Amino acid sequence: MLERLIYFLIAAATLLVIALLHVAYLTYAERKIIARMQQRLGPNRVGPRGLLQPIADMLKLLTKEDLVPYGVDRPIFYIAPFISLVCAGTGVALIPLWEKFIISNINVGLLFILALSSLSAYGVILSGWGSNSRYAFLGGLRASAQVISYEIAMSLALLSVVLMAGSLNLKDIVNAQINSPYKVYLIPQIIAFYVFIISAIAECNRIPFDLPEAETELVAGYFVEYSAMRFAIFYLAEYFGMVVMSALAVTCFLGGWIGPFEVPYIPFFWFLIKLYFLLFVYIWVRATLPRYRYDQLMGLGWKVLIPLGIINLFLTALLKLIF
Amino acid sequence: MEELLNELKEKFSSVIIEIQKKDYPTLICKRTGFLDLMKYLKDEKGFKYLIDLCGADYLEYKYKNFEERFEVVYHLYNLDNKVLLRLKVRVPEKDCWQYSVTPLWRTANWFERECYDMFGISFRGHPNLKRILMPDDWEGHPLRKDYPVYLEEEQEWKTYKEFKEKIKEQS
Amino acid sequence: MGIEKETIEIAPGVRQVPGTPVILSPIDKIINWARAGSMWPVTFGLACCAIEMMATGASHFDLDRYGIIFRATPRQADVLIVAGTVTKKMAPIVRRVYDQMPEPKYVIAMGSCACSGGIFKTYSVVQGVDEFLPVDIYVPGCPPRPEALLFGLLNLQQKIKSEAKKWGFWR
Amino acid sequence: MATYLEINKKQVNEEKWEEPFYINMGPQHPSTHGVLRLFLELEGETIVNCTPIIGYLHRGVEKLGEILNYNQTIVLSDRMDYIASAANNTAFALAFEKLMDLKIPRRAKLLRTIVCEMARICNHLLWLATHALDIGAMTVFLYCFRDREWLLNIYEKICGARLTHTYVRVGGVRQDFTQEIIDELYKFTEEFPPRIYDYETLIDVNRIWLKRTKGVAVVPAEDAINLGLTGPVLRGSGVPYDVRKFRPYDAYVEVDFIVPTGKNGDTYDRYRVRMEELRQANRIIRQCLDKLPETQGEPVVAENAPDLLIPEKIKKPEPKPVPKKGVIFKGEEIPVVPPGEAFASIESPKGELAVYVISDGSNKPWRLRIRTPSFVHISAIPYMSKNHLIADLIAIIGTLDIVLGDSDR
Repeated sequence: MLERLIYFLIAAATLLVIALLHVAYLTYAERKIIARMQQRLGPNRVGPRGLLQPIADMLKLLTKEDLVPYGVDRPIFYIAPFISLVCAGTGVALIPLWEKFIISNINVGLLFILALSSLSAYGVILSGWGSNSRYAFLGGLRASAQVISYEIAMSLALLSVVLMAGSLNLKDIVNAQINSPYKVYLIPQIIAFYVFIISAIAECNRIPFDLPEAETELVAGYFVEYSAMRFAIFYLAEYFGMVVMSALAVTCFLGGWIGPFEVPYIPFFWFLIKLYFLLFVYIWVRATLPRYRYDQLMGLGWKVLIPLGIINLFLTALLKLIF
Repeated sequence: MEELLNELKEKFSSVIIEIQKKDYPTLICKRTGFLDLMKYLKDEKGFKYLIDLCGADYLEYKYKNFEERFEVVYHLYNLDNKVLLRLKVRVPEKDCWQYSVTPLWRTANWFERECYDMFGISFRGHPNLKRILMPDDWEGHPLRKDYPVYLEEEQEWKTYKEFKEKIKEQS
Repeated sequence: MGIEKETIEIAPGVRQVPGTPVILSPIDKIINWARAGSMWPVTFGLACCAIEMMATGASHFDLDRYGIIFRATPRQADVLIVAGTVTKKMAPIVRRVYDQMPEPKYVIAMGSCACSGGIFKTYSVVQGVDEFLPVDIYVPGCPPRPEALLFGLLNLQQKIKSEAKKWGFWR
Repeated sequence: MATYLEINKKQVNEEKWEEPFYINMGPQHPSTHGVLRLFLELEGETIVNCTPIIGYLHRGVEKLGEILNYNQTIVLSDRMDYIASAANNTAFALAFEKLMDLKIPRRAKLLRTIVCEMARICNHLLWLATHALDIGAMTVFLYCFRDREWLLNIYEKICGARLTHTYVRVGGVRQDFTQEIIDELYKFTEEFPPRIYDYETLIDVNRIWLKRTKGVAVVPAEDAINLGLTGPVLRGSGVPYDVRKFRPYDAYVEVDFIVPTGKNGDTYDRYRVRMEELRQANRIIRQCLDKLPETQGEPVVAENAPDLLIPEKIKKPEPKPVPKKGVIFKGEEIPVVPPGEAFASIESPKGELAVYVISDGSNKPWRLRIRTPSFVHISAIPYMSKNHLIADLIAIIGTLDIVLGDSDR
């Protein structure tokens, strides 16, 4: 019993550190890649090639004054960033990085991740409510509407995968993919993948769906009043969300840890490669696209993505019946 | 051009005091009946575009040949036959007002507010005659000739004075 | 002290244990390094200098190299670049933005107008933002070239690196 | 049920539970292009009422112009519309020249035209950059700044300053172009059109961009004229009013260019008009450059241009005391500048920039009035933003291309 506990603690700590490093260096990668796309250099003065940039940012934000503006709803204001971070971060524990490495292999893994991602929206909404700022309030409102509508599309997309695999367990889903004739569910579920990726971008509040924080409209949206550490936590939560969503996409559509050939000693090589590619797509999209308007965003969600998801679900069910 | 001026002179002989020909034809008008002239110019003669509306202060101007202190200058433009017309209305200091042309040209709204802000000429019939460039509690009208260019310590705007004192206390 | 004998100084105040990657340094140094390495100015353009500020952030000069990115809200910013003329109407707002920033905060007065009022010695212009803000770096010029602003920011980095005991979670 | 709801709503209204949502945008806001403040009354995200509040950058240029002499006043004009200062310089210089009745050499006219069109390109590039950034496309911003940097470098070679170049003077320009500048400009005009195409491919085929701009803030032609909108905003509504064609100044009579107009008067049309203007400006520069060798060796300043900078050196015209009827001629003072008034307007990149100057004979203007396009354009925001969303308001501010230094003076 104790051994098991220690094993879990060590594994969880390792995963947490690795995930945090990933998240921190994701910000660095984002700045660097976007800079390259925009004919700039990106951070290169703090540490060799700017590699210490995220650490400097974090350290600075941790040692800054923690401002609490006048008139905020204190308990909500304090707790909101942590809700976001915890909900976004917990998802990592459920992702099967490798056949034999998964912190918590539960039978309703997919459902749990979906639940967490909707819960993390509460952090956003509460921060918008508690900040006593109208920009933050508008941001929170937008976030709630956005999360509700895109959650449905995402669930529908994942439901087709569940239908194919016949399980909600993420490990089982990967195994089902390996055993299926297609090897990855990307091929039969291309529509679902498309719907999922778009909804995932919307769930993470990234451009072109970054309405809750729209910098040029709402200044900084829901975290407009947050400073120092609490802002850093929101920042982390956003990038954590990106990592978890990409990992989920890798698990459900791209076949998890399998690859064309096995790389010795690095069992999660293929998983990471796929993950990095999807993260790169996030950054790529950010550098390319303008932002949607609020009503157009809702229109896209309800008029395009949800019908597509439903049609795909029926098609999948039909295929399942025939074969 | 000549025809237009002659026609105007005939039709509005009670309004137009003088017609000058400088770089552009200039009509010097009286306040009474001025709105009718403007309405006629806009609706009948096609002067649909008000380029500019501004005030001018002639306090102690060397070449002045009239009594009034202020002048409100309008520049009208006809987009169809490319005619630019300048109208001037003289406003005395004691009775410092002029009719608003905002109902005719919406662009005049802010021009008139600015004119009020800078010269203190009030416009009758303006929907929202408030200061525009200067703060609401500013004293005086900056573009008048008797207003200093730089405010010394004692002439300072009092809100700013209070603000500075507050900052001094804090630090 | 024993530390001084057994270690070598690789940078002022930073010591290394020979033969190992172990570096000893006061925590002040590390925090100052982090602060100097990620100065986030608030997006606050006032006048002409704002254009040059934008140009400094754009491809050619690229402030991102130094870890400087513009934040839209003062709550998340460290540096206030007062880029342009500050009028008396604007002064309380500039101060408010400054007050909203969390400590430690720094001010750069960019351009002649922000430094001293520049050519605008008129009734409505504040003659230098130091009337109501504690300015750390003055960058003169009308407007200063992007290189000048970069130089100012680098000087500010030097200033931050020389600070001591300006941190703590309980402040 | 319905009645119950109605009654309930009424009660709520009486108790002021359902109050409108007010939001204060600016003066510190990333997309108000300076220190514009907008006071919004919202219903959900829809704008019911929008009140622009300006004056946060009022520096008293008009007042300051009254204590500086004519040449010094041009320096002030740089700081008004700081994105396209050459155009401002030209407007001031034109008004003063009209007042003093100066004849400008042809070479100076050509040089002015080149500088003005360069200013137009600079301005439109900055406009495209910020407009795209406001709508959310951040890469366009940096691409535009890259090209703008090139132009600014050329400006630097011409007059030594990047933004505030007092290159255009009363009676001509400061100095002649060197061959190096002409070569560089040729190179620029050669390489610029493909780059415009690059920008268009970045955003023009983007469906989100089209959705965000088409049908947003439609201004019919009639209303646009009544609101006093000028420049690309007016032309986007289909009115081909361009001062360069209607009241030509400088060398615009000689060059061949098209005035692009839109159809629907929405944000997209204005964007298209500006993109086309970039091409036309490039064309005009090219044509003027081709004409430059014809005027090689000509002076670039008018012969009788008064040197007003140093009072002792004032070139006094022949004393011809011919007092006009009714004009009181005081003492022996000889007017440096003929007393009177002059009005000149140019097509600045943002719209019509008009300068109205009254002289009292001294070397300083008696009254200097500047009609700036941004001032008028801001006054149109309440009209344009009615019943639009907040996100559209950002697009509207962007599409009007306002500069607060220009509007507040």
